[in-house]
Amino acid sequence: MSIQVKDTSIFYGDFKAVEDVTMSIKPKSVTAFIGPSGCGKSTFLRTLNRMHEVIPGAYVEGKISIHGQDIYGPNVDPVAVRRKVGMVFQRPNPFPTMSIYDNVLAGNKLNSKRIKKSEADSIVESALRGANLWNEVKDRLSKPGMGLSGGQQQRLCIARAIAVQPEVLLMDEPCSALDPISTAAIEDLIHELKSDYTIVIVTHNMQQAARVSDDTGFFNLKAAGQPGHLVEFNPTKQMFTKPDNPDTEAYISGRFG
Amino acid sequence: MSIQVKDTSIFYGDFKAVEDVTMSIKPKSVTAFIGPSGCGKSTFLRTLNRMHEVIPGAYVEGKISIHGQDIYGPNVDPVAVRRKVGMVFQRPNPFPTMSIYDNVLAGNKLNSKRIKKSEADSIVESALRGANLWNEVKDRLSKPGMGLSGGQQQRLCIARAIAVQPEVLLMDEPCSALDPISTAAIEDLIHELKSDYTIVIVTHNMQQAARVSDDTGFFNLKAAGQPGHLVEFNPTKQMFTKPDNPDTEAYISGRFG
Amino acid sequence: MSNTDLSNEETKLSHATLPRGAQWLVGVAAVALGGLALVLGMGIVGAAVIGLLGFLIGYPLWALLVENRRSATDKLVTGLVWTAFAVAVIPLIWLVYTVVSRGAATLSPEFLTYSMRSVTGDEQGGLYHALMGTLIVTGIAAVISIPIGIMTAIYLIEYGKGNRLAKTITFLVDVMTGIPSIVAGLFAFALFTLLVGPGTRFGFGGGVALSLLMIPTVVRSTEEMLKLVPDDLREAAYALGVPKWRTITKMVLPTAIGGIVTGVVLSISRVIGETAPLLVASGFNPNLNTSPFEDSPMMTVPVFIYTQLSEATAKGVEYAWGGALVLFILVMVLNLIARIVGTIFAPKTGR
Amino acid sequence: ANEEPSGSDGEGTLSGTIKGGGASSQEKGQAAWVAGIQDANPDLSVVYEPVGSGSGREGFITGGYLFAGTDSALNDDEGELTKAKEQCGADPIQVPAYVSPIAVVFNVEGVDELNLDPKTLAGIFSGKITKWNDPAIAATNPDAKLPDSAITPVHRSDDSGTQENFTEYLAAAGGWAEEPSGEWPASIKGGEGGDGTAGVVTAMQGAGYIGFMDESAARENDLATVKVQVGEEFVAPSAEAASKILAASKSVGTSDNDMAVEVARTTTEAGVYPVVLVSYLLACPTYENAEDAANVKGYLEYILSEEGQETASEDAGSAPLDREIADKALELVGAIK
Amino acid sequence: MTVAADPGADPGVDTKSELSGRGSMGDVVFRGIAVIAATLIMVALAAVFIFLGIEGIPGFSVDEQHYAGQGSFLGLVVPLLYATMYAAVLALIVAVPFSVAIALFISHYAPRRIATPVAYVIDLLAAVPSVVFGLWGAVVLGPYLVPTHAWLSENLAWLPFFDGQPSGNGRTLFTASIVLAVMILPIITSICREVFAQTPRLHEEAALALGATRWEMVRYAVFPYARSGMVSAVMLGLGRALGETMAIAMIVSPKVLISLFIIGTNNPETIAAHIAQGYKESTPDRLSVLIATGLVLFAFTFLVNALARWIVARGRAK
Ligand SMILES: Nc1ncnc2c1ncn2[C@@H]1O[C@H](COP(=O)(O)OP(=O)(O)OP(=O)(O)O)[C@@H](O)[C@H]1O
Ligand SMILES: Nc1ncnc2c1ncn2[C@@H]1O[C@H](COP(=O)(O)OP(=O)(O)OP(=O)(O)O)[C@@H](O)[C@H]1O
Ligand SMILES: [Mg+2]
Ligand SMILES: [Mg+2]
Ligand SMILES: O=P([O-])([O-])[O-]
Repeated sequence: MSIQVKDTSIFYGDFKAVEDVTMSIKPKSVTAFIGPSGCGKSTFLRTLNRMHEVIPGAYVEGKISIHGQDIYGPNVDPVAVRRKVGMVFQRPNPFPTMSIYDNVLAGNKLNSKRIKKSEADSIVESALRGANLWNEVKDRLSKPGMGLSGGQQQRLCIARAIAVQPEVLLMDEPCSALDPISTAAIEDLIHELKSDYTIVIVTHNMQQAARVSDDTGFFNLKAAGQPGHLVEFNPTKQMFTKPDNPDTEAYISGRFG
Repeated sequence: MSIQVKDTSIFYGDFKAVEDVTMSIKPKSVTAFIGPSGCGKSTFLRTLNRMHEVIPGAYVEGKISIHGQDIYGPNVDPVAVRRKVGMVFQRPNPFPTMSIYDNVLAGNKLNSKRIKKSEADSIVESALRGANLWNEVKDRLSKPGMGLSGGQQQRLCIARAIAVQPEVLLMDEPCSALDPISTAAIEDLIHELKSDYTIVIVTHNMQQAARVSDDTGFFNLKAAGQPGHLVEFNPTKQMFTKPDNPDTEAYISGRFG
Repeated sequence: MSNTDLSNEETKLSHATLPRGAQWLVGVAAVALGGLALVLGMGIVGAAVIGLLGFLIGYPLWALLVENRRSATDKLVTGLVWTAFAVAVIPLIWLVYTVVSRGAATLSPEFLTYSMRSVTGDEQGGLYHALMGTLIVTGIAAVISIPIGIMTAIYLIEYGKGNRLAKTITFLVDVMTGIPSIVAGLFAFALFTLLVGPGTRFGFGGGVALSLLMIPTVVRSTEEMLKLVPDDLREAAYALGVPKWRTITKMVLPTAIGGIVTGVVLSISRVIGETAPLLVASGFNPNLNTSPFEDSPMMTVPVFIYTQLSEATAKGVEYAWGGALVLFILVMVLNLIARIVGTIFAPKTGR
Repeated sequence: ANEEPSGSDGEGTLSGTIKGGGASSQEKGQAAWVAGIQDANPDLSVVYEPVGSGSGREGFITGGYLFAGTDSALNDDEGELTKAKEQCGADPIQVPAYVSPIAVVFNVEGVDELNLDPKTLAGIFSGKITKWNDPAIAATNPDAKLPDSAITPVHRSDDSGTQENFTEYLAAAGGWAEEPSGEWPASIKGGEGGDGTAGVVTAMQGAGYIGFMDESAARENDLATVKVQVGEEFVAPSAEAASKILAASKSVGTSDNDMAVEVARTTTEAGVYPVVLVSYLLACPTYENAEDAANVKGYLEYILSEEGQETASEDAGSAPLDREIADKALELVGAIK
Repeated sequence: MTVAADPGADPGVDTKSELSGRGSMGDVVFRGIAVIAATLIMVALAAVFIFLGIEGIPGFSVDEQHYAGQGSFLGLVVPLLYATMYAAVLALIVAVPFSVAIALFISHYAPRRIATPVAYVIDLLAAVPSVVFGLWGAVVLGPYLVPTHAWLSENLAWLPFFDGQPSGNGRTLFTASIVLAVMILPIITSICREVFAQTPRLHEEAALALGATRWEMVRYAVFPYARSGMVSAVMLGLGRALGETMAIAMIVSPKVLISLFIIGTNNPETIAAHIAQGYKESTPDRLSVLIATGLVLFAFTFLVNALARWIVARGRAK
């Protein structure tokens, strides 16, 4: 599922948060977005599955198409878009009324899909294994998801997102609440997943971007209160060795400053 | 303010979350806690300013003393403890109804010493500068704190905590929602602060621990469901080069695996 | 020690504190003060007030002298909160006690299974007909109000956020809470006078009148509960490709269900004891009538209580207290059910 | 459990349901009559809604009620009589059915008995006499230890037939400037209002209070009652003393079917108690539905019968109708078809 | 990845058709139902207004005799409205501080073992029928407060509320406003309690970690968060207090007048009580006057709500 973004600007009411982004995200690859806080990485990511529009007053200008189809086109159902384009959020948000088991199956359960018990069990197990959480929770699958620690909760959310097998997976700093072991597991998982899925990840950890991504986009702010914009979008290798833009280099080297 | 912890175990009701920790935290230094998710780092940190006890059913066994005074002693006012031992949380939590300005001053206002406007302004400015947020928000100090991005919110919380000039500062993964530039600024700030304050920080980023801390404690879980415990507590240099415990080495090198 | 300008005194964690059990000491002193006032002839209420004031002022004052101003404020508020609770609980307990003790004497199998049909003088009668009527009328009100109320709240929170219609409706709902109950009754009465015929007083009319009073309560409480469901949960569901209506029915409502059920029960409680509108809209009948749509008055427990009282006889008063107790028990059972439902569906935080 | 008619031994043949309503003053009497007729006719249900005289007349005029009870006779002041005529297709039947003594009750510390003349009563209730030891009161109570405390007269705050009859009495007695009415005159300062008879009963808990209510209610609540001056003597309220009043009253009916009377409030006849409430029944001479006609006729005949009047007297403390008047009423009612 | 197949994930399916909107039917229907429900409220309210208008407007100008001796509609409704407001305000003054305190007690101060049953009892009280409150107020509380009435008139007569001859049986606005306060207390308490309990832990902890005492935590984290909920709770209580009929009718000895005096035998009469007392024996003209007063009360709550809304909105804008 390739994603084409053309001349896209994003607004919160009158406030233009992101300006004029054009990029082409390759299918079955990992694309990372980096940039300083407040530059609109999350905002941009959310437009890729039309999650942006649940915020009142927010809207998008420009064209975003997935696999050649304009996802903001007139006949497009945002729900269908989101089913194809899954998402993991910055802050873990398991459903408080559900057990761990049900949380993993939430995508199916909330849509009232009938699944056989055995099939459900296997979906839960493989998703939890994928999120490197299986061993910790296998004995308390029926306990509430909110009872886990922060890191455990985030891994549960990742399991929940991959359990519905989207074709694109958006991740907004998915590891920011994870310890290194879980982080490494997720990174491994991302490597595995990319053979089937297109993955877009926002991260503030440049090493992570360097480790997991094929392409990297660097967003920046000209000044506070100005909209964020895409400074450079290039293969990760090139980005981290000889970036086109001096700002990119400054930012990346600033990491180690 | 040195902190002495002796044979301390921490409970949530019947569940023992952390077992038998003994350590000595040096004054005017930075101490980092690392360890896998769920091993009780946050739990232990919260016992150092008696924030633990706001959770119903939670209690502590053992002895924790700051500068020789048992903070769980009979005459000790938890409010006094918390005023001396400030805290920054994992998830940003600015007061939703307050402006940015009022958020920074929240702690000072509690002591309701009348603060002169000019003095208040200078407290706000220096705290926000310290948190590397001043430039971004100086034009909208009267806007609500919730309107900021996640990273900006967290920096606001750090500003709020340092505005009251505590003597010990506890930070629970304070940078997990921050971009590298802000992170670097906070790390610099920690370096500055340690000349005045005793700082204890939980981090999942081992490089961060290596960069900022003088001593490091490594917590681990024997198995899921078991209480967490302190595996090793040593000067950071030693910890990252020749740790006493093979588990520590495995964990630390796992970071790069 | 830090080189900040904090004085040594401030750095100490264990500043001087009140001795352990200080509140008890002050309490004893306050009781003694009250006793003194009693001896001086202030009367029991005056003495209690003096004692209470003594505690409310003495405890924080001591804290102010020994500890500091903030601690004193905290203690003052704590004292006020406890006192407010204690003072407010007095009439409540008094009322409950009166209802239970006076009602219990009347409660008997006959009282619960007899109607007032052909009952005169000292003959045994009962409120069976009124109990049935109350269940039916309140049931009708609930059947009308709960769906409308909950769906309206859903519209306001999930769909209407901030638009003109939603603002208007929120406002109208507030206005609706201000409909005097007797006016609701007059409205239903006049409505069915037009639709059915003059002087129509029947169960359904009472149900309509009550639903007018119940809907705003349901809307408001449901609204508050829906507001408390964090947006990031909704986003998590949307991100799983769940349509909005399923997100609402399967995630938002279950998350809020505990509070919603409590709100609904509270709103039933609020109308189940309404007298004036029922007097006007569903009327008075000593006989059992279980057909709410038939043009014939239907007795309800509050109206039963009222008519028994207006008899101004010893028996009437006795029956009135009996009716009050029955209503009380009814609501208690309802509350119990709500509580059980609430705990079953409440978010399992596990923390 | 008492809903099933099986237990009763009645062999009457009336069946179906009739609904009437009106004066709340008749409520207890109606309860007694309803019980009586239902016992005799197990398949009959009679409903009387005590919604007030005005609503009763309104319901009767619009056909909502087959019969009605009213404290003030139907007249044409507001066109009600004409409308009732239209509804019935003929002059409506109006008969006195319920006569009840109104007791003046008092609560004064240390005083068990009180004799008052009508003028003094009017003075008290109009707020002109304000102390219990007023000479006007002392004059008729030479032996009583009257305190020097304020008098609080209690009236009805709702619109009431009892009140209308009581103020008629005060007005007839003189010393009462207001128009007799069911609503208490707004121009009178002071005093206290109570909602319904029950409201007056609770108000009477206060020391120094004086009020009025149905005699049966006064008896039920053990309230001390005033003896009212009639001629030279002081008469206590009682059913016997009250039942004599109708015979002494003059008829003011507007048609042959109308037996409305003007009560002789100023009578000086011995043993008559003039503070009474007289309440009427309204019915049509003909009904479209034969079953309704039979039921209304049967019910009203029962009410006016000696047995019916006796039952009400026992259960509600009313005064049985003078038989002569009752027989005349029975004649009218007997013609219902 | 080889997790069990999700039917939607089939790579062979044409994506075009998958993204286009067909699943939105449920949303349209559900939204439609919600809109209809919301609109129904408007319809119901409009119906009440229209009914009150049709039946009540003639009552503005009928024969003088139907205005309970006050001569004109205004002469009647102004004192009634005054009394309605006065009684409701008195009740709120008593009830709101207590309600908030009890709600706080339950959510933040009491040990759980006490809080749960207390919450339960308070909820139960919302269910006590107003006739029982009326009965209790008139028979039990009123007489009990007679000495209080006497004390107030002796010692606090310099306040206009207590300046006059006290009632001998406690059937006064003073007693009634206490009863009214007890009646609305459960409503306000239970809503406040819910919103207090929902204060995010994060905010409470933020305050505590800054060294706040419990009260400061409540002021900083709980109250600001709960403000709009508290306002709506108070509005609900006010609504009930304004419209309460039976309890006031049974307790108070009323008179159509404007006065601040609340412990005597002549107390200002409220609209609802006036309707209840006049309704029982009403003629059509009198009834339309009563309904017209109901219309005025209704219009008045409209204004009060608009005002409250405006105040809240202004507070928020700051
Ligand atoms: N709901 C919103 N309404 C209005 N403005 C918003 C909203 N969310 C974010 N913004 C603003 O949009 C800009 C971009 O925010 P965004 O959260 O996308 O940044 P980010 O790059 O994800 O930052 P971080 O690394 O801190 O998460 C910021 O200036 C922020 O204040
Ligand atoms: N409020 C609570 N009640 C009961 N158990 C809790 C509570 N908070 C945490 N725990 C449990 O205590 C253990 C330690 O949790 P803690 O949050 O301290 O871990 P952590 O090391 O901070 O993890 P992370 O890196 O994910 O933040 C976990 O098993 C967690 O499930
Ligand atoms: Mg972001
Ligand atoms: Mg943690
Ligand atoms: O019986 P009343 O007409 O006086 O209520």
